[in-house]
This record gives sequence, structure tokens and C-alpha cells, in this order.
Amino acid sequence: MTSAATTSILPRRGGFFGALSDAFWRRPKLLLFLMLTPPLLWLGIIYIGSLLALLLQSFFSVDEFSGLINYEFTLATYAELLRPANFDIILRTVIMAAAVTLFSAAIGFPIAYYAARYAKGKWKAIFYLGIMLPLWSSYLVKIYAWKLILAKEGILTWIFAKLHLLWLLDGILALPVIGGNSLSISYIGTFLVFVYIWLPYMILPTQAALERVPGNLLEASSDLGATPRQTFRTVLLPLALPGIIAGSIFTFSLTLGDYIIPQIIGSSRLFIGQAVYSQQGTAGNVPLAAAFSVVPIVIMAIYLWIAKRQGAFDAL
Amino acid sequence: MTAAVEFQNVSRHFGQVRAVDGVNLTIAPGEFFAMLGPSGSGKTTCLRLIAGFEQPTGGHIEIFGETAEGVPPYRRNVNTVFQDYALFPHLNILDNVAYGLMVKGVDKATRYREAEAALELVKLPGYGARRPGQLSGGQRQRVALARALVNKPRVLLLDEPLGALDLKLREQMQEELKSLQRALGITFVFVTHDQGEALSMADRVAVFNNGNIVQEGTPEEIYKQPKVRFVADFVGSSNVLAPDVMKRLGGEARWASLRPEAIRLKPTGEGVPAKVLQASFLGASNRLLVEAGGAKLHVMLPADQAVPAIGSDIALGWGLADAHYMDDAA
Amino acid sequence: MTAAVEFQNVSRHFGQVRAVDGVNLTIAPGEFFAMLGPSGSGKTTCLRLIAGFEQPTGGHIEIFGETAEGVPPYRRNVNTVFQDYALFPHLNILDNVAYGLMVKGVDKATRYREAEAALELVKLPGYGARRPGQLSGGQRQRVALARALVNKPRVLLLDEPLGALDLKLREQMQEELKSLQRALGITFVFVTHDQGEALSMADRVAVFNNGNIVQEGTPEEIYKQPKVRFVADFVGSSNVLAPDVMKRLGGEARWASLRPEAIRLKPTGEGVPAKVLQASFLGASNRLLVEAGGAKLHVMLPADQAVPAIGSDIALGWGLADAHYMDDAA
Amino acid sequence: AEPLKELGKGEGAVSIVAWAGYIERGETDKNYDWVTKFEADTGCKVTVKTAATSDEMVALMNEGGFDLVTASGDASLRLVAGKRVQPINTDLIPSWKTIDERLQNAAWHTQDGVHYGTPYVWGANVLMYNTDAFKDKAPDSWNVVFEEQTLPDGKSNSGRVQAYDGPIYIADAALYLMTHKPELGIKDPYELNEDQYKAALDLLRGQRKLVGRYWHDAMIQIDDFKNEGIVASGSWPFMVNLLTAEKAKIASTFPKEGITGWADTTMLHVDSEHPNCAYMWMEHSLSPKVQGDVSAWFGTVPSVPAACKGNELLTDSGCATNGYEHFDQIKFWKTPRAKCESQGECVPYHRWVSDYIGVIGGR
Amino acid sequence: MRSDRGHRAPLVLKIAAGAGLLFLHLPILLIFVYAFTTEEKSYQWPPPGFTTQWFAVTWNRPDVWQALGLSVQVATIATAIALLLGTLCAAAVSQTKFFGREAISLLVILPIALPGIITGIALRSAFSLFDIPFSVWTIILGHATFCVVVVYNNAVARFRRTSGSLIEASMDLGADGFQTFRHVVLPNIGTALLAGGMLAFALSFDEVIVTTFTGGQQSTLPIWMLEELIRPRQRPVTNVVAMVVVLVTFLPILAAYYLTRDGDQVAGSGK
Ligand SMILES: Nc1ncnc2c1ncn2[C@@H]1O[C@H](COP(=O)(O)OP(=O)(O)OP(=O)(O)O)[C@@H](O)[C@H]1O
Ligand SMILES: Nc1ncnc2c1ncn2[C@@H]1O[C@H](COP(=O)(O)OP(=O)(O)OP(=O)(O)O)[C@@H](O)[C@H]1O
Ligand SMILES: NCCCCNCCCN
Ligand SMILES: [Mg+2]
Ligand SMILES: [Mg+2]
Repeated sequence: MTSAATTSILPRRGGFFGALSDAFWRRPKLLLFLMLTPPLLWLGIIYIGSLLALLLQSFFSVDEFSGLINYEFTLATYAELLRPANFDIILRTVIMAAAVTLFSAAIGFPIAYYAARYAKGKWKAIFYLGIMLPLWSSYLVKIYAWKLILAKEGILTWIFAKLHLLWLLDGILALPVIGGNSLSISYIGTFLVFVYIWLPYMILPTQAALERVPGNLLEASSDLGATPRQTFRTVLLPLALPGIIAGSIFTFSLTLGDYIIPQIIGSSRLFIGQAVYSQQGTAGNVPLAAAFSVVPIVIMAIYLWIAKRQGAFDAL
Repeated sequence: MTAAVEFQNVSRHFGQVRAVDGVNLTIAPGEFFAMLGPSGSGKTTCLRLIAGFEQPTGGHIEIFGETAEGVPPYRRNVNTVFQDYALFPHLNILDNVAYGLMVKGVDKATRYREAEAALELVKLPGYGARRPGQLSGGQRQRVALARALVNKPRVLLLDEPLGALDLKLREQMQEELKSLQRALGITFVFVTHDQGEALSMADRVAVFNNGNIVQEGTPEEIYKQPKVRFVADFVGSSNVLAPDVMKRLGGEARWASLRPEAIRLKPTGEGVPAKVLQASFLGASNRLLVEAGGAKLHVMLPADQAVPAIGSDIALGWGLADAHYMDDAA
Repeated sequence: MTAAVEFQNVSRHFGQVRAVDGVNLTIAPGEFFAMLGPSGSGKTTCLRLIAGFEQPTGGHIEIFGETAEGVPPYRRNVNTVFQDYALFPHLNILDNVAYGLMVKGVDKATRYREAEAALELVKLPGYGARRPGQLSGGQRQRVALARALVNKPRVLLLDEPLGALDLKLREQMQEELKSLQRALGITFVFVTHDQGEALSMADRVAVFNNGNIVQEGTPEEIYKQPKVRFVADFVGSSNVLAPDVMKRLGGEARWASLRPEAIRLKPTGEGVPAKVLQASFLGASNRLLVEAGGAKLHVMLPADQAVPAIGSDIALGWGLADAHYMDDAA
Repeated sequence: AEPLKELGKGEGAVSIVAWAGYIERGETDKNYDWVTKFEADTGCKVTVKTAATSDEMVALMNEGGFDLVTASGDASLRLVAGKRVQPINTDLIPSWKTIDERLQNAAWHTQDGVHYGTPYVWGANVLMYNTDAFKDKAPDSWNVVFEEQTLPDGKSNSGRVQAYDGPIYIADAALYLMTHKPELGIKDPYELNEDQYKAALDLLRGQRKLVGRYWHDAMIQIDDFKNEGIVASGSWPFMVNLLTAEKAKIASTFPKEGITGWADTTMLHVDSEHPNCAYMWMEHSLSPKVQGDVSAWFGTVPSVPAACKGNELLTDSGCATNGYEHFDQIKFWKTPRAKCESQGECVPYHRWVSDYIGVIGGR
Repeated sequence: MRSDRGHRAPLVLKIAAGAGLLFLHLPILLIFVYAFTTEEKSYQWPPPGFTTQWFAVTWNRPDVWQALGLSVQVATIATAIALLLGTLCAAAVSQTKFFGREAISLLVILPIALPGIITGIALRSAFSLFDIPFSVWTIILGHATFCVVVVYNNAVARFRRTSGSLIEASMDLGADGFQTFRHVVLPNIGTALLAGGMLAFALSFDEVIVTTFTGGQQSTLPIWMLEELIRPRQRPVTNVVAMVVVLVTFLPILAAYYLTRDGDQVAGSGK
């Protein structure tokens, strides 16, 4: 601490790493290049390349009888998408995805809100675990648990019977379109299970966004005369929106593509995921499967574009 | 006349922490009232009690004669300018300013007109379409002000509104705030930990320490007649001198404060002998650090007076009245 | 003697932005050098050029006579105290301070001994085991200082190190820094936008504007003889008067600066007639805002002088030498 | 590819695409195991990929990586046409001679006199029903799954019946129409002209209102009969056997309109990596023991008549029970083609595929 | 959060939040219950009897161990790759400005924003195009692709929070690039990487859809479960496995929570 060193420029640290470090410092672009190469190769070449390979297939067609692919450019496969039976599938899936997303947002919000703004200490940890644990429990086993709950002779019927409320259940099942012979083969059932399975994906980003809303904005709103309800609508909700949008990317996209849930809990009416799966696997019609998968790609591209503009990526 | 704000033995405890502890306070209507005190002394909590963000754990609060307890913030005719402005990032400036009117249900045309007028008042006409993120700190501060004023509150609370601004801007805003308050006649309650700011702006100042008010009065009273050592120490850069030092310097054996600008250089041999330790050029004046009577003192020299060399022996003098004796024993 | 730091026509442009634009600068060894200027004027960029975080886009930099270009920061015997301290949050205080020695491969016993010594120097002995998060702002600032000093740099760079501290602490740290620099004899390069800080601490001050140095000199030169209006305006709270105003006030028809404390009250009829607009109590003095010759002027009255009533007519006077005429035409 | 000339050493493995329940190693019931011993004898490790529909089998074979497939008639010719399977050399399969004469040159595995596999077993798509719901009286018509009606237990059949989730089920509707709408002139349920086809689809659209969920997987259908209140459906004897073994109130019947069925062929992939093991499996699959065991397990009829006698599991009455004598009445699955024998122009299979998706989707 | 201090949550909110949590957990309890049922072929409510035999049965089933082994192997390697790629990407994006920076975040998010089935068949068609046979590596390739984003998100958030001046401070104090990475960068993003890595592991460990398309005939644990659930032999075994997985993962989740608690990012956002 007494005397300063005599030189102002120190020698380079010896060895390869010393030289490399200096080189990186002098040419930051080189470092950047080296850092970006592996992920770009992986995601930009392998992944995007695969997607393009898939898209390419959608311009081929399949021989009706032997099921072999005919490698000639055609738009016929896309035309098939518009056939009523196939178009129904698309419509059905998109409506379901939208409904699941809206509902997940609606029931996920209070949980996220409570966890973000009221839960403290031990309760905060409990909420965190409470949201994470379902995420970590097997997706398939959860679906089968629901099959058991929703079956005609399942737990819900049992509970309703015990409560002498079977008339209510029957009333629900008698609803047109969304009802059915039993919950497990109705749209209601499919919807419930979708919501259940994807709900944590909605809660987590919403909670993160809510946690980031500065408390003093809420105070400022209240100070300016807004009732709690007004504060919620005009300040909290708009500021939590990027988080909700981020969550909705998951709920929407996961619903668009899932084929396992509607197959186990559903009425045999296909969803896009099932159509892709069966066209690819069961029917061996890869071109049609590829054309079907363009649908979610396009929808999600639009969705991501909107989300990006809303700043939802930061909330992911 | 009813007081604008009255605290009767008000306390706000957080568990063990006595953030505010038995405060009595009367703020007159139209007054510019400053709360001054070190960090953690309870200033913000007092303000929050007035705004309604906190409920007192003891005592009674009245705002213009009406009981405040149990009244939520959105039903108090009191507005706050937050330290970090708390502008709504998702609304543009005009909507920010019009917010209070919007939630009251004022129609669009009227509220935008009034918001524009408020923006003009704070000298930001035409800024309505911008987002808070596109303004500088000083501009944001003024938007926060306009947003509060548009509601025509009877009391305006300001929590260190100038804390984040740099010196130049701060001085400018001080003057603007002051003249705005005079023009509008609204009661301002202003929290700061900057003594200069409190002294230059306020009609009355309350000095906080440990959740309580240790002295209340006009800036001059606070500055020139500190009741206790804490005030002398905290307000301005007084020399606070212990009884034994005062004795040695020829005064009473009591705690006293002696302002640096009250001390004069005397011809050697005439006054109290001292030794110059350090000298700083402050622009408008020079500040000496000297040793006298076994204590270190600051002495402020007018800019036009020659600065004695460091290490040299000098002599000091001051008026009898300049040594201000204080109450506290410790 | 070789300069500690020398800039020869140094520029640093970021695309269109000329952050630093042709700066020439010589800092002598052992000097306490302050860079003063408004936000965005290029002070930080200059500091970063010295530290090696930026490369000049033009010109040449020497540190103690050695070329600095192309030398990475970790090979420059220069250390920085960052504005936000940049203490490593994952290391305790002792490890923070010992970091520089650790990466140099100094053995554990030695580096901890030296780190302890450095902590003692900044008056924080025994704080080694704490985490940065457990210290107050002022303490953190001192740790950052110790962490830099333990490496025995030849130049210490400080980027607004006191910016985040409150007034009281800031004044205290100013004195501590100053005496430390004197004791160690290291060259300090200090960036601030607080003119008071620059004036009171530095041996020499460079005033920046728009990426360039507009004036360089001792604090007194800068304060009393601003070369251009910008400096007069920015440093201290001078009254900067336009040629026509000066003419009306009885001076030359040139831009001039007139310091508030140089203006005196005169018996009515004797000097320049003026009207009092506003008066602020500043503790050690009172500041008047007056109108005279069609311009607004600040006048500083010593605390012991009576403050004239607002709205009253008064007369002002100043010495001929107090009106400082400046170069710039605009 | 040229058929194998002579049998070599086993490659140590053979992978088979098969219907659920076709290849058992005693995991469900240890009495039913015709794999373990084969593996021990030949050193060929058997891996099985189960498929639920013929389309899935074709897709798996198109994708490759398997040696054998137990293809039904509606898949086998597609596999031949797509060159996914190779002709076999019957000389390398000593038991070929023991095959039921009715099957030796069956159209679904023989083309231009060339054999593309060995017959495995055949069977019928029986009507499975819940004996409680039908008050122990077997329904005698498929109308219980096609037309809305009150069942003997007094409740409607709506929501309590199932249909097969595969396009080939359109043939079941056509078969039903052969009796109930003779004026359509359907001769072969797999060869339908536009009018006949439309009538079949209409029938199925009506059925859609009765069916909550179509059955796709044997095990899931079992579950549905147990937990979802399903009381009647076209099904395989396999499910009937499993359910009755669990003491469920289930029985099956051959309704008067006749019945569709399947005759499966073990076919060899054109790029088989384990042809020797595959030949060994084909030979093994024709042994009376295997034939009898499979038939007992799945409720099928052996392709080797010798298996009908002396098999412990099947018992001597098993072949008769499972329909040995009904061979001629069963309309075996085959792929509908545009050029058809009975009336020249028929609706091809690809339309069956897309239209059936539409029917299930509510179109 | 200051605004809420001392304030009680409204009752409606409490009920809604509580009911929501319950909704998330009752089915999981059911999974536990059916790990103890005596019925083995299909589920039935209420369970006919109680037994603990399935734990022993599960322990002795080699196919469980095989699937578990494959899943652990896949998840471990996929996580390691995701950690590497995600960190590199996050570092590049947050430490420097360059053309196309925005595109990168989109690129990283894409595999999770597009349904898994698309990732799955895209990779599958690429495999068949290039005649790449299915192997552990094809599964890992698929999993790592969508795992990158969780690591990336956690790392980017942490980088954003970690003041850039720390790196400069380190260099200023004489540490070269590598020393700075080892002594400053790594310790500061460590917990974020841990949390991101755990999530990546969880995602991979539970992934069915992508695996279906990239796994060929190999069975990871979820694929094994799917097979078991559709064609049950001993259904409760599946429940035992699911239950054990939940219980075993409980501790790491808790650990991740406490590790990232001080951060702005809870482990899990960005899944
Ligand atoms: N919600 C709370 N829970 C616990 N203690 C609190 C809470 N709010 C404030 N306090 C404590 O009360 C005391 C007074 O806080 P207050 O914010 O009023 O101080 P202040 O004078 O505004 O200080 P500053 O100048 O730092 O803003 C402090 O010790 C603070 O830690
Ligand atoms: N990396 C950069 N890229 C682009 N512009 C930059 C960069 N760094 C600095 N600048 C610009 O250069 C100018 C000078 O910046 P600098 O940080 O040196 O100012 P300063 O004098 O330190 O200001 P302050 O008092 O606000 O810290 C500013 O306009 C700034 O926006
Ligand atoms: N928790 C597992 C649910 C499966 C979700 N997978 C998401 C991957 C999207 N490609
Ligand atoms: Mg405060
Ligand atoms: Mg700066």
C-alpha cells in the first residue's frame, strides 16, 4: 500500500489462454462469432432446416393406394386441408385452444395474483411448490387420472350421486355440442383436461409479470382516486398483460399440437395434433401431415409477432 | 381555522419497528410544510399515513377537520407526487395526467382539456402523446405534479420529488415548485432529507428523528436556534461543540452550535487561537477546517477574503449571540 | 516528467454519436484531476478510454509514457472505482478486496493480509466477512476504493463515486477521499457532474461539453474566469448576462458573468435599481431573485444581513472586476 | 428382391408389427406364451410393435425397420403394391403344406401365383354386448348399433354403443344395408358404387349420434365397457375373452346380417434385416401349438386345421365356436379399389379414409 | 411489495387461489391413491382394496429400470447441451449488440412456442431424409432443441440483472477473459443455470410427444408409461413410478426455489 508499481502496462499472462484472451479482447466480434456458432448451428441449421424439410414435404402428394410419397410439386395437399372434414379439425382445434387459453388465464390469474402479491414467506414457498409440482408430475399419468375422474362410472359421477346432484350432471351433459354421453367423451372433458394440464404454464409467467409491477403504481392509482376495481382494470391488468400473453403462448400452442389428451378424453373427433399424428403415423400420409402442421406454424407465427410487440418475450 | 392536516399522538408500528411514534403535528391550510430527517426517521410513513396507504396503529388523524382513519386513499382529497414519480408506463403522458379524472368518470373531452391545462401549468404543453419512458427525469417529475394537481387536491404530498434530479435541474425545480405552490395556494407537504431544500422552500419545517418530531418551526428557527444537538448537527453544517470545548473557547459549559459563517478571522492574538488543517474552495466561499480548543471546527470565509495557508496559525472570533446553546444533556 | 495520462486528439465515436471528439488532455502524476460536465458530455467515455474499456476511434493515448491502444484493461496498471461500486455480490468483502491479487496469483496469506490493510486504510477493519449487500452505500463505496487501491495502481479512476450517497455522507467522503489521495500520492481522475464537488476537491478541473473540453484549469480559474458562457452557466450559479443587459447595467456590451455573492445592496439611489422577486433562506445565506436592467439576477446576501421585502425596490452594486467578460460571441 | 434360396443361421433377432394379443410371451397370462420357447430354440429375440389399425401397419411398414407384419386383407395388397413386402419361398417353410386349403391361395396374399406371406389366423368382428343390458338375450341384428332403439333394459342405446375407429368399418355398414336395403344392390361390402357408398355413409352419420367415442384400441374398448357404460359394439373375440375372463357380464354373437372379418398374413418386409429368423418365425407360427394358442387367446380360427384338435387352451370345440364353419359367410377385410370385380367402378379406399374422418367429425 | 404490506387479500381472491391450487392437486393425489389399489387391470372408483405390493413389483420390473435409465440418460445429456447452447446464446445476446440479436431470441423460443408434434415430425422427416437411424442421440437432439429456451431465459434474466460493470470491474482488477468467466460470470449466473437446468431436465424427463417421433422403438419413461396405460398389465405400477418421480423431484424444486428466490426470475417462468 505504500509505493505504486513502476510500470503502467503489465506483461501479458503467459500461455495459450493469455494470448487468446487478448485476441478476444481486441476482436470482440471473433468471440461473439465463436459464442453464437454452436447455438446457431443447432437451432438455425438443424432445427430450422428440419422445419423447412417438413414444409417441403407438404408440396408433395401421396399415392392413394400404396401410401408411398410421390415427389412432385403440387398444391393438392393444401387443397385437401380445405375439405370440410379437415377444415372442421382446424376450426375445432383453434376454438378449443382459444377457449383453453382464456379459461386458463381466468383461473390462473387469481393464483398468480395471490402468489405474487399476497403470499409471503412460507406461503410463498407453498404456492411455488404448488404450481411447480404438477408441472413435474407425469403428464400421462395425470391425464389417466382425469379419465378416471370423468368416466361415466368415475369419481365425479360418484360424487354427484352422493350429493344427489346427478340431475345437475345430466343437465350439463345434455348441453348441445359440448355435452355428451359422459364427461370423458365430451368437449367439456377434453377442455377441462387441457386446462388442467397447461394451467401451470399460464400461472408462472403471469406471476412473474405481476411480481414485476411496481407497487407504487397501484398506490398512485389509488391515490388518484381509483377504486381497487378500477386499479385492477386500468393498471394491474394492462401491466400484467405481457405475462399473460407469454403464458398464452404455451397454452395455445400446446393445445394446438397435443394429440394425446383428445385421444384419451374426447369424442373421437380429431384435433390438429391427432390429424398430424394419424396422417403421419397411422395413415402414412406425410405430405398431408406436413400441410396440417403448417397450420399451427402459421398461427403461432402470428401469435409470436403480436406477443413480441406486446413485449411478452421478456416475460416468458 | 381548521388545520389542513392534524396528527394527534399518531403512531405506526411495524411489529417491533416504531416507524412513527406518537407524533403531534398541525399543518395549516396553504402552508408549504417540509419534513426533514435522516433515512429511516419516519418521514415517508407520515406521508403515507396522510395519503391513506398506511393506517395508524395509535392516535388520530384529521384532514381538514374530518377523521381520516378508515378512509381509503381513493376517497381522500389528497394527492401524492411519488419519489420515483410512479407514472403509468402503459399510458401516454396525457392519459397519465387525465387518469384521476378518468376514474372519476369525467368525460373524455373535459378530462383531456383539463389535462392539457395541467401540462401547460407545469410547462409541458404538447407532450401529451409521449410515453413516460421518453421523458427526462425533470420532465417526468413535472408530469407527476400535473397528474396530482389536475385533481385539485386540498393537500399535495411530495416524497423527495427532487431526489433523483441533478443539482442544476433540482435548483430550477425548487423555484418552480415554490412559485406553483404560491400561485395555487394548495397545502404542500414536502419530504426531503436535503436540509438546503427544506430551508429554502418551506414555510415551516419539522425535523424527524427515530419516528418522532424533534423540532418544528420556520426555517430560520430551525437553522439558527436548534433546540437539540441532533438538529444542529443535521441541519446545515454547524459546528456542534461539547461543553468542555465551549468552556475552553470562553463560553458557557453547555452544548452549543456555532455556524461556520458566523466565525470570523481576527488579527492574531486577538481572538481564539486556531490552526488551519484544510481549505476547500467552494466557489462562492472557502471552507477552512481548523483546530481550536481541542476540537475541529469549520469556518466559512467569504469568497473575497484571502485564504490562510494550511498549517498556519490564525485567530478566530464570533459574536456572543452566535453561539447558540442547546437543551439536551447528553 | 512524463504525464500520468496523455490524450492526443483522442476521439471515440459510436456511429453518429461523437461521445469524445478530439480531446487533448494532460494529467500530471499525483494530481487530483476532476472531469466536470453535464450528462452525456463524454466524461465517462474518457474515463473508459483510460481504463481500456473503450478503444479510441482516433488519436493516441499514453499512460505514463506508454502507448495504451491495444492493451486490454487487465494489463493496465490503472484501477477504477465504479459509480455503482460493482462489488462482486458472490464474494465477501475480504475476497472482493483481495480479488485483484487473487487473479494475479498472489498466495492466500499475503493477499488477505494486504486486503485487510487496505480495509483498514478506508476505515473498515473487521468488515471482511460481510457481504456487499450488508453494507451501507458509503461503506460499499469505501470497499470499492480499497479493492482498487490494493492493486497499487498508478492511476485511480473514479466515476461519480459519490453520486449515490446522501448529502451528509457525501461531504464526509469528499474529505476522506481528498486526504487519502494526499497520503498515497496516486493520480486521481475523478468524474462528477456536481460542480461543488469538483471545485472543492480537485487540483485541476476540465469542463466537458459535447464530447470536448471547453475549459481546463484550477478550480478558481474555472469559477472566477470562465472563458465561455457555458462554463459560467454550468459552474456555480453565476448570473450570465447578455451584452444588452450589461450595457443597461452600465458595463461593456459583451457577455459577462456576475457571481451572486459579488453583488451588494446599496443605499437606494446609489447603484443599479432593482426589484425583489423572491427570497430563499439558504441557512448560511439568503438568496434573492431580483429584476434589474430587464434581466433576472440572483443575489446572495450574507446570513447576517437583513432580507428586503418581496416586491420592494432596492439598489445593487458590484466591483468593476467582478463583472467577468467572456469570449464567446453567441 | 429375390426370395431367400435357403435357410441360414438366425440373426439373433426378429421384429414384428402385430395386432394386440397376437404375439404373447406370457406377460398377461403366463399360460399364453408362444415366444419364450421360440427365442430359446432359435436364438432369435422377438420384439413386437403393436398396431391398432391396418393403416397404422401399412405406415409402419412403409417407414421400415421391421421384419414381419401380421397384415389383414385390407393392408396386405397395399403392401404388395407398395413393394414393402417380398415374395416368400414356401419351400423354406415345411408347414406350408399343413395350411387350410381354403387359405393356401387366398387372394389377400397371393398375386399372380406368388405368395407374399404365410397365413396366420382369421376371425370375425363379432357383436359384443352386455348381458345385463340385453337381459341375457343375445341381440340378433346389428341394428342395436346402427339404429336408435330402446334396449331390453329399458334405456335407449344412444351413447351406449361403439363403432370401430377405422375406415374399413364402412364395410360393416354396407353389410348391414345388404340385408336392410336390398334395392341398393350391394354384392360385396368392399365394392361400393357411389350410391351404395353414400347410403353406407348416411347410415354411419346416423350412427354418429349414438356413438360417444369410437373404439380404436382393444384395451381402451375393454375399459369403455367397464367404466363408460358401453353395452354393445362390433368387437374382436379377443376383448370378449378378456372381459369374460374378468367375469364381466359380457357375451358375443353373430348377428343375422352376417359379419365382417379378417384373415391375417405374416408378411416379410422387403428390406428385412433378419430374414432367417423371420422364416423361422413363419414356420413357428404355423405349428399347431401356436395356432391353437393364438386362437384360444384372441378368439380366432387357426389357419392350420390340425390345431383344432388336441390344443389344451383352445379345446376341441374352440374352432367351431370361433367360426371355423362360417368361413364362407365372413366378409373378409380387403382394400376397396377403384376397379372392382362386381361392378367395374367403385369408390376407392382413400375416399373411405377421408370420408370416415368426416363422419366421425360430424360431417 | 410495498402496496400490499399489511393488507389482507380479499376473501374472494383467497378462495379463487385456494380452489385453483386444489384443482391442480387433487388429480395428483388420485395418482397416489391408485398406487395402492388392489385392482390391476383397470381403474375403478372407489378402489376395491389397499396394498403396497406394487412398490415391490415395480422394483422388480426390469422394463421400468430400462426406461428410467434411458430417460435419465437422455435428460442428462439434453440438459447439458441445453446448458451449453443456452448460456452461449444468452451471453452473446446480453453482452453485446449485433445485427440479428432480436432474431435469436425468436429462434430460441420457436421450438417451445411451436407444438411439440411439429418439432417431432420435422426432426423425424429430417432423420429419414438423411437416413439417420433412430438412437439415443436422435431423442437427445429433439429434447435439447426445446430445452435450450428454458436455460436461455433464466440465463438472460440473470445476465440482465447482473450489472455489466462486474465484468469490467474484474478486468479492471487484472483478470483476463477466462479468469473473469471463472471467477465472476460463472458464480453469478450459477444459480440461474441450475434452475434453468432443472427445468430443462424436467421438460425432457416428461416429454412424450417429441420422443414419439424421434425415438423409434426406444422407450423412455413416458413412452413406457403410455404403452403401459394403453395396454395395461399392472396399472398401479405406472402410478407407483409417477408417484416416486413426484416425490423424488420435490427436493430439487424446493432447492431451486431458494436458490433463485432473490432473483427476479422464479425458476419456472419461461418453461
Ligand atoms: N412495511 C414496513 N414494515 C416494516 N418496517 C417498515 C415498513 N415501512 C417502514 N418501515 C420502517 O420504518 C422506519 C421508518 O421508515 P420511513 O420509510 O418512514 O423512513 P424515511 O424517513 O422515509 O426514510 P428515507 O429517507 O430512507 O426514505 C424505517 O426503519 C423502516 O425500515
Ligand atoms: N456504447 C455506446 N454506444 C452509443 N453511444 C454511446 C455509448 N456510450 C456512450 N454513448 C454516448 O456518448 C455520449 C457521452 O456519453 P458518456 O457516458 O461519456 O457521458 P457522461 O458525460 O459520462 O454523462 P453522464 O453524466 O450522464 O454519465 C452520450 O451521448 C452517450 O449516449
Ligand atoms: N410437462 C410435460 C408436458 C409436455 C410439454 N412439452 C412441451 C414441449 C414443447 N415442444
Ligand atoms: Mg422515505
Ligand atoms: Mg457518466
